[in-house]
Formats: sequence, C-alpha cells, structure tokens
Amino acid sequence: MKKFTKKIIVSAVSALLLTSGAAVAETEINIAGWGAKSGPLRSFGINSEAVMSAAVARVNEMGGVKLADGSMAKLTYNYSDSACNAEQAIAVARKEAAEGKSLIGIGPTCSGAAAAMFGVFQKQVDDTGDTGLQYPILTDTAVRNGLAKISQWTFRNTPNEPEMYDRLWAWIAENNPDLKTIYGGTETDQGHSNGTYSKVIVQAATRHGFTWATGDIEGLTGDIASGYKEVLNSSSNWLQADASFSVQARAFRRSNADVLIISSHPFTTCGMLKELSRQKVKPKMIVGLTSSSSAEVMKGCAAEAEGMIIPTSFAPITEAAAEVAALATANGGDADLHSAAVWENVMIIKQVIENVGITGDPDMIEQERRMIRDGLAALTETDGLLGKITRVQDEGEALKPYVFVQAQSGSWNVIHDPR
Amino acid sequence: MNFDHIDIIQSLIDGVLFGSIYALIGLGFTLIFGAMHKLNLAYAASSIAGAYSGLMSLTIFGLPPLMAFIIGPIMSGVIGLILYFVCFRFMPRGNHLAPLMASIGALFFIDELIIHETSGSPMSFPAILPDAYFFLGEFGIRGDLLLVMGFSFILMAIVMLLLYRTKLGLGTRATSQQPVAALLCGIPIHRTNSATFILAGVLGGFAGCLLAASVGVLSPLLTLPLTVKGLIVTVIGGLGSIRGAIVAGFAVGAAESIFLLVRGVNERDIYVFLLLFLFLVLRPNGLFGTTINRD
Amino acid sequence: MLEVRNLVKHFGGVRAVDGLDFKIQQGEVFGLIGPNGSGKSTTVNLVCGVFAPTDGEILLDGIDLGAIAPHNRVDAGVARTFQNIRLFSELTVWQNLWVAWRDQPGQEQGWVSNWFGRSPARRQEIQKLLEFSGLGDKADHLAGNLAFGEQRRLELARAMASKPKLILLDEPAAGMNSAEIKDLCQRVLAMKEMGMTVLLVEHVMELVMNVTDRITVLNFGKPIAQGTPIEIQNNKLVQEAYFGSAENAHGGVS
Amino acid sequence: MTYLLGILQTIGVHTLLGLSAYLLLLTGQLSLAQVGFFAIGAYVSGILTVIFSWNIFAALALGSLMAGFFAFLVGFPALRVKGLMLVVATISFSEIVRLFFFNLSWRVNVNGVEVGPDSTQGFREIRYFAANGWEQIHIVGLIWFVVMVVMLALWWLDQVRAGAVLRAVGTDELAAQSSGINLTMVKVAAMTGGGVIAGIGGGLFAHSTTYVDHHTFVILLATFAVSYPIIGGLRSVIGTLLAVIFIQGFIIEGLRFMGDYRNLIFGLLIILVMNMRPQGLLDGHLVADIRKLLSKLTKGGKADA
Repeated sequence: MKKFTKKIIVSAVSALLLTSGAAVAETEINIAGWGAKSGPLRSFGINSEAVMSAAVARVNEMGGVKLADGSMAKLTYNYSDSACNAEQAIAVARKEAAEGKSLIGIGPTCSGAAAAMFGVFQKQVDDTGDTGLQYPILTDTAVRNGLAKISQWTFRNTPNEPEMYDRLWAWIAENNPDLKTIYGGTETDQGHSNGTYSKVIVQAATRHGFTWATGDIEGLTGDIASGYKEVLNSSSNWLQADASFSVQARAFRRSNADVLIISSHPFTTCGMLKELSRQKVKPKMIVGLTSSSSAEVMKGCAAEAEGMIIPTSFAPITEAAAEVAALATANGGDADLHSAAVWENVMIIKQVIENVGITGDPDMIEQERRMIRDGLAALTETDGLLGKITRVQDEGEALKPYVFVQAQSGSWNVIHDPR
Repeated sequence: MNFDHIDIIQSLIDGVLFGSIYALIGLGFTLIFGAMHKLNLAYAASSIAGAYSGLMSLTIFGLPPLMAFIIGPIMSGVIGLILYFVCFRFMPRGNHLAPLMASIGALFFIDELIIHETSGSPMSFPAILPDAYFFLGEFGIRGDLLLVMGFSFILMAIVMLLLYRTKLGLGTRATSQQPVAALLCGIPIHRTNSATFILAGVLGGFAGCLLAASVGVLSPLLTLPLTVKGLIVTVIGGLGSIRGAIVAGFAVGAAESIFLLVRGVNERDIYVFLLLFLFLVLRPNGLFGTTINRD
Repeated sequence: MLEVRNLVKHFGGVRAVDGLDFKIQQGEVFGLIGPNGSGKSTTVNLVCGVFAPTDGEILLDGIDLGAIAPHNRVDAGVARTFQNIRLFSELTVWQNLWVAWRDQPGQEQGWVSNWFGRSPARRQEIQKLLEFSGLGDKADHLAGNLAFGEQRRLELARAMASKPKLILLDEPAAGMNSAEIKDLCQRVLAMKEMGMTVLLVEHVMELVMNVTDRITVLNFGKPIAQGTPIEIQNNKLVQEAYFGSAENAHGGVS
Repeated sequence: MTYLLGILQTIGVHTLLGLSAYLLLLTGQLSLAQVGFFAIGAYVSGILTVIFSWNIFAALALGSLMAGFFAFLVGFPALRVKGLMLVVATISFSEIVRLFFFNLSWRVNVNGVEVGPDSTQGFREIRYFAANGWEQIHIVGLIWFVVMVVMLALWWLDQVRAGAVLRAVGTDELAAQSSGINLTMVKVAAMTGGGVIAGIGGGLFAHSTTYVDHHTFVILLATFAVSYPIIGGLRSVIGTLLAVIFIQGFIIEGLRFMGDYRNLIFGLLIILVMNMRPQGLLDGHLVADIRKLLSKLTKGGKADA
C-alpha cells in the first residue's frame, strides 16, 4: 500500500514537472474532437480520430500554427466518446466549452445528437438574452439537412447533397439516355436517409426527366422537398434495424424501374441489396446514399453492391486525398466522406487561426473563440482534399467538390469527376 | 400501395418463413424461462455473439463457411454457461430483479465487446443456399428460409425429446416446477440449470447464425430487436411452452409482413404491438400456456 | 352466518371440492378436517375468493359472496390466515397490521386520513392488538425477522386487524410444538369470546378437538360426516377415512 | 462549472425517470412503460412551449398530467398481467407511443419560422430556457427543485399507510388481497403516479436538451429507468438517486479517462454490483445501519448539549 502511494506521488510530481516544462517551451492550441466510439456507429469515431491525429501531426510537422505575434504554436487534440447520444454529446460540448482548454470543437457523429447539441448553443451571436453555449463547432459528420442553421456558432464541412444529386442525375440522364424510370425506398426512421431520399434525390431525378416507375407522384415537381410525403407513400421503405426485405424487394422487382434508389446506411443497404439479388432483380442501375460510399458496404456486401453509384465528397483521387487515406489506414481507421472532412477541418482551423491572429493565451480563450467563430463566418473559400470548398454564407454550410463513385470488384472507384 | 390477395398470400409466406428465426430465438428464451422462471435478457446478444465468433473463426483460421454454423452454436453455448454463472448462479433464489439486472449488464457488455472487435461495421455472413429462390406459380419462396423452418421443427422435436425422454429433461422439468423439492430429491439443480443454459445457448447460437445467414449481414444493430422479438414470442406462445414458441414465431413474422404490406413500414410496428398488447390482456396465458391456479 | 351450498371446484380433471354443504352459526368455532388433499384449503380459498367456484353458492349472512370481489370480502367481514405463512416480510410488525387495519364500525376515518394520515389513536389500537398477540415489544421489528411462532401469531393478529365477523384459519397449528398449540387454543377461544366466528381447517387433533363446537369431515372433496367433536371421534366412517391405517394415525404431519 | 451543471441536469432528469419506475417497483411490478410516459411528457410540454408559446411551468404541468392520464388508461388493462407478460405489455405500450411520435408531423408557422415535431427529422429548437434568458444554474435549480419535491413526496409516502400498502402488495399480492387491499387500484395508482413523475421528467429533458426525436425514447431508455431503482435498492428513494449518480455520474461521465474501455466496463460494473449487492446498493441492512448511526449521533449530540 505504501509503495503504491509513493508511486502515485512520484508520477504526479513528474507529470507536473513535465506539463509545466512544456508550457514554458511553447504555446499549445487545443482542438477538441468527439463522436461515436461506442455503440453501433463506433467506426465513425475511430475513423474521425484516426484522421484527426494524422492531420494534427501534419500541422506540427510543418511547424505548427502561426500566432498573432508571429511565433509558432503546437497544435494538440483530444478525442472523446459521445456515443450517438444527445445527452452525452451535450455533456462533452459543455465540458469542452467550460474547461477553457480547447479553442474549437469538431463533432459529434450522429445528426440526432448534433441537432440536440447545436440547440444548447447561442442561437445568434451578441444576443445577450440567449444563454446558450458560446463555443465554435465545425462538424465533420452530421449530414442531415439544415443543421448548422440552428446556431451561429455551429458550422459544418459536410457534403451538400442537393447539389451532388442534381449533378448525378444530370450526368446519368446525359450518359444513359435509355434509362427512363426510377423506383426506390429508404429507411424511414433515419432522419438523414429519409430526408435526403424524399426531399432531395427523387426531386433531382424528376428535374432531369426521370419518371416514377409506378405512375406519377402527386405534388412532385422537381423542386426540393416537393411532394415528399407522397414520395414516401409511393416508395417501398424499411426501418434501420430491419432484417427482412422480402416485401420491399418484391415491390422493387415489380416496379420494373430502370434505376433503383436505395437511400440508407450500410447495414440495411446490404440487407436490401442481398434480398434483391436473391430475388434476381437486375436493374440497369442502382443509386445509393452518400453515407454508404464507405468501406462498410464493401465489408458487408461487396458482391451484391457491384455497380451501385453514389456521389461522394471524398475519394482518393488527388494526391492529397490519397495521402490522407493512407494516413488514416496507418492510424487504424478509414478515410471516407465523413472522416476525411476532419483533415480539411483541421486545415481550415489552422487557416482561420492564422487569418484572425490569436495569442493562444488561456486567459483570452473566450475572446479568441469568438474571433475564430467570426473568422469561420468570414471564410468564403478554402482548399479541400478534392478542390476548393466554398461556404453558403448565412447557413454555416459548406459547398464541397464531389465525385461519383461506383462499386467495382470490392472497392469504390471514381467513374465521373465533375470538378 | 396497391395489393391484391396474391400479395397478401405472398407476404404471409414471407412472414411465416422469416418467423422461423423468431421461433428459434423464442425457443431458447422459453427454455430458460421455463427452467428457472427468470429472464435472461442477454440471451439474444449471446446468440449474435455466437454468430460473430463463428464468422471470425472463418477469417482467423481460414475454415470453410459451414464451420461457422458449428463454431457459432458452440461458442454461444459457452457464453450461455458463463452467463449462468455470472448472472444467475449466485443470486438469492427469491430475488428476480437482481439476475434480471445482471443480465441487462451482460447484454450491454456483450454488445460493446462485439462493437469493440468489429467497430460496429456490418459484416458479410456466408449465405446458405444463396441461389435457392423458387417460384411456385405466382409466389416466390426463399429456399434458405425454408431450410430454417425445417431446422426449427427439427430443433423443436429434439428439445421436446430431451425434455420428455431423458433424465436431464426430467431434472429440468422437476427443477422448473419445484426447485426445492427437486433439490431434496437429489436432483443436482445447479448442474441441471447449467445444462439448460448450455442447451439454450447452443440453440440461440444456431438461430443467430441462421439469422445472419438469411439477412446476409451481421450487425450489432440486430441484438435489441431480436431480444424484443424473443420476449414477444415467448409470451405469445405461453410461458415455457415449446410448441407455443414455434407457432408464435411464425405468427409474429406473418403479422409483421402483413401489416408492412397493408399499412406501410411506418405504421407496421404500431399494429403489431397493438395486437400484442390486446393479446396479452385478453389471453394472458398465451397460445399454449397452462393456467396456473394452484400454488 | 356462513352458508355453503353444493360447492364444487374442479381443477382440470381433479374434483378438489365436490358438492360441499355446511352452515356455520354465529359465534361458533367450526372445524373442517380431512386427510391431505381432501379439499379443505381449497374451500378456504373459495370462501376468500382466491378461486372462483365451478358451481355452488357461498352466503355470508344471506349475501352471496360470489358477487363480491375478493378484496371486498374483507369489508364484508371475512379474514384469513395462510397454511404457509404469508406475511409482508419487508414491513415492520406493526405495519403489517396497519395495512390490513379496519376501524371499528361507526368510527371509520375519512378516505384521506385512512391512506395518508398517521393517526396516533390508530397506532395505539394497533399496539393493543399486538400486546394481545404477545408481540407488543416487537412492533418495530421486520416481520421477516420474527421467530416461527411469532410469525404465526402476527398473521393471526393481521387477520383480526380487519375486524372480521368470520375468520378462516388455514392449518394455523402446522409446525407448532405442543406449548405453542396450547397457546393457540387459548387465542382461538379468546377470539370466540370476542364475538368472532371461526372456521378452522386443521390436521392437529389436539387443537380441533379442544376448541371446535362442530366439525365437518371431508374426504375427496365430499363431506362424509358432521357433528360435535365427540360424535366425530366416535364415527366409524371417519375413522376409516381419516385414521384408516395405523401409519397415518398421526395427523400432525402436513 | 457548466460541465458539472450539465451533468447535474442529466442526473436530475434520470433520477425522475428512475423514481417513476421505483414507485411501481414498490408494488412488485416491473414496467418498461416509463419511457412511454417520459416521451409523452417531453412531446406534450415541448409542443406547448414551442407551438403555443405557453409558460414553461404550465407546459410541464400539463405534460406530466397527460403522461399520468395515459398511465392511468394503460394501467387498467396492462396491470392485469404480471411478470414477463407485464414486461412485454409495457414494451408494446412504449413502442406504440414512440412510433406515434415517429409518425407525428405537426409543423406550425410561429413568428415566421416553421416549428414543431417533424416525424423522423425530430422536434428541434425546444429552446424556452435559453430564449427566455434562463441561466444554466436556473435550469439546474428547477430540475432539482422538482427532484427534491418528488423525493420528499415519495419519502413521505413511506411514512403513511399508503406506502406500507404499496410495499405490502409488492411483497405478497395474495396476502395483500386477503387483507382487503384492492390490488388493481393500488397498482394503477402507482402507475399513474409513476406516469406523472416520468412525464415531468420528460418535459424537463426536452427543454434541457432542446431536441427530441423518437430515437431518444427507445426501449433501452426504459431499461435504464428500471435499472436505477434496482441497482439502488428499493428500501429508500435515496437508493435510486445513488444509482443514477453511479451510472450517469460515475460510469458514463466519470470514467471518461478510461477512454475506449469505459463502455466495456459499463456492463461489467452492473453485473458486479448485482452480484455483490443483489438487494441494491442501498439495501435493508445498510439503511438500518445508517439509521442506527444517525440516532447514535443525534443522541450523542444531545448528551453533549
């Protein structure tokens, strides 16, 4: 027992010496990351952390970030688990905001957790009557439509789906004039899959001349969200933990559509694809949801996914992107459209820090967080892994370059690069 | 959605076939509940864990796919035994809440362990008869699920044989009805319970593998729905009734499929649960449950 | 006061009670005896409403008990004890009586104070009943921690707490030694003196023969004899059915 | 401080959830319907403040009354069955409620902005607190005021006959019925009370997280609700609070330093606790010991004075 106590004291003292020594040596700028590292979405957290650690290491290799006085500061990060849970995401956000250590946060994973978390932030800056958190967030993962609008402190670097699917259908129409009809379904209890499917994908297809295979849908005009309830009613849908797809696959088969749309996350995408192949449904083309353009689909059902086309904001097609993919793998994760954004986010943060010029003084952290927020809001353009990322000014959303990928013998290959 | 009587029959077929999986899980729940009158909420999780270990053994040792269906049940049986010791064996006999809670803890642990090992990613599971899809006139039938249905009947027969024709079964039934008396009569009650947990575990592992094979993908997302389905099947069938569990499995599968067709996926489960609620209230002894009147 | 007419109860194929008739007079101690499985406990359970009869009637002062919900039979004036003691073991001794407590007719407290009040007067009355039951100094003990004999006494006190007209004692002497049985005899007689009517289901002849006024003997769910203790002791039929073989002569085993 | 207050909010809300299950567990009924009542309270009070611009107190009150009303309605049929059947019946109730809100889309234009529950997209911006200038300390104060009132009420219940009756039903239903207790009435009353408590907890939850969707109210949360009183022990209301602090404060937030192993340890710790203290953290013996200690201390104090 005594030995143990001694050990603790020794290690505590040495830890103290180490940290104080470090503090003297150089200023540190800390970024907080959080996301799902427990629960079924653990891979999201692992991938994000893997990329984050690589990005931070890269910044430091290049000398760190430049502060207002011209000195260089080291970048550090810490990554927390918030599961896919609103309460945990809020708790971590509060912790990071209160501890006064991190300058900015990158997280959380799920759209539901993000919707709740963004809600406890101050809605409009300088609204003294609003007691929400005042801490900047630059999210990498939560894709659901319109989240960043919830607070002026929250920003996203996530793919812009309306734009991507619009271009995708235009491209399909141009290159495959023989394809006319569409049919599909989504996991209705998943906000992102459902919203993107019923408000974005089907409308974009309609805009480019595709018709619904089982007859016209009332109210569907091609405008975003037009007739979305009817779209859902006319489709054959499932839930995100469903395991049986017989009825849905049969509806897909009967529709005889040229293009089938499967708007869901990897688990049910695979379940549905497997049932389609079991029922020997062979559409001319399958279009999927952005989030399924990840390694998970390849682990779950590479054979059945063969030929599926998905627009995505990440593919290792540039030198930088390929490098990030390699670094992520080296760190035990995968770079995909969600996690690769973390790399861009770290670089954006570095750029903003250098644009606005901060001191890195822990006592000034609140003012400097505000400066970073304003810097992010003022940022109109930045370099991403696939090209220039621009910003939708009033919403805090990003407009990212994207490519179309297709599942081909076990991997996602770029079949069209609209950049 | 438009549908006619052919669609209804077709979705009945789909539902009953897929219900075989529920039947198998319900069988294991029933077995444990029948033996100990205690609820093992980690049961479905251990079944899925069995399927995972079967799958992993394939990649680690490079075994042929069929071995997953052997290793899975064995591992699940081992997990069942561990669960018995960790959550039930040392709990006070009259206390129903403590083992229940411990099994919830075990459910969380098993789930997270799987997630830790796989990052939660869905994994492809070898299919049985991947190309067997028959067309009977207008109707389509999945060959693999037909096989699962066959298995569920065979396993039901085996369990019934074990329960009613062997000494182990005699012990299980005696322990279930009068644990103290059974103990006094020299029946090794802990050994009997261990055997029941192993047997149920093996059954569950088999069900887990068959579920994974028929979906084609294995994911930790499956555990909670499977737990709930298992409970539903157990009560609809009548607590402790083996054939009740089988019939209830088919019935639940059919009900889901029909409501999916008729009311769509958003309302499907509302009707299933409404029906379940009414069933419980109006027929609390289940399909084949015996009325317990004397104490 | 209690009249049982052609009472029948079947469990599946088993005829636990098969056409039972008897009448208990106001203020008497009525014995119901018979070999194991002859339907005595089932009869008690039928009177209390634990089971619904397959056929027949149970009348209390001319009122059909069958139309009264089981928990309301207490207010109608029926209380009971159990063969295998069933106390609220997690509650204290006095709380056990508190749960079952009914105020004297005419002195009932209002609904609110009955459920949410802590009337000291009531507490005193409960204490009196505990003193009577020889548990006065155990009021704050947990019921589950009492000795066996004390638990029996507490169960009896709990039945008395609801001020019943008729009290059903289901084998109250099971497992008692002879000193405890003597004490029980005194208690039953005291209850009789207090004006309660008692239906006593029992194996222990020492108790039955000493306290009952009249006895009905059951076999296979049917009454085979009725009369005073002396008459029953001398009844040939009873001796055959009940004391039939020498090995079974010790009735105390249950 | 914000962080600590945030955790206090979570602990407070979960304590209410746990106490609602505790009340019913006293009568021996294991119900997973609490999350359904919690959801009703959350949505109803959220709709009232967001769409109808009600005051928070009125909204919380009506939300919890609605939850209590549904608890009352579902109590009659559900409590006819016991044990595993009750577990499954209450699971179906909670799922029906959840799926109802999953399908509920009620979008209204308030001050130029579309607000209200939007089925799968969730119910966003339940921002009464922040929009009305409540500091976090006020929110925590409100939540803990409610927690204290509920705990006091439940403690008081244990001092009067009603509490003894609840526990009597929980110990032995047959004996309670034979002592003249109307089992259905007692259980339904406990269910209703539990519904009111869960309902107000739900309302506070919705307003302190600002967002709810149907994923929030899955059966997993119902499992947590019953876990608290079981892990804490049924002897005293304090047990439930202790268990919430143990799970939410210690395992979930306190073990963050364990990183990846935190979520693995979660399940193991629950198993361990149940094996070591099958009657809960705060069981009968511990309660008796604490009482003795307290009385010794107060007596000692008197002697000194």
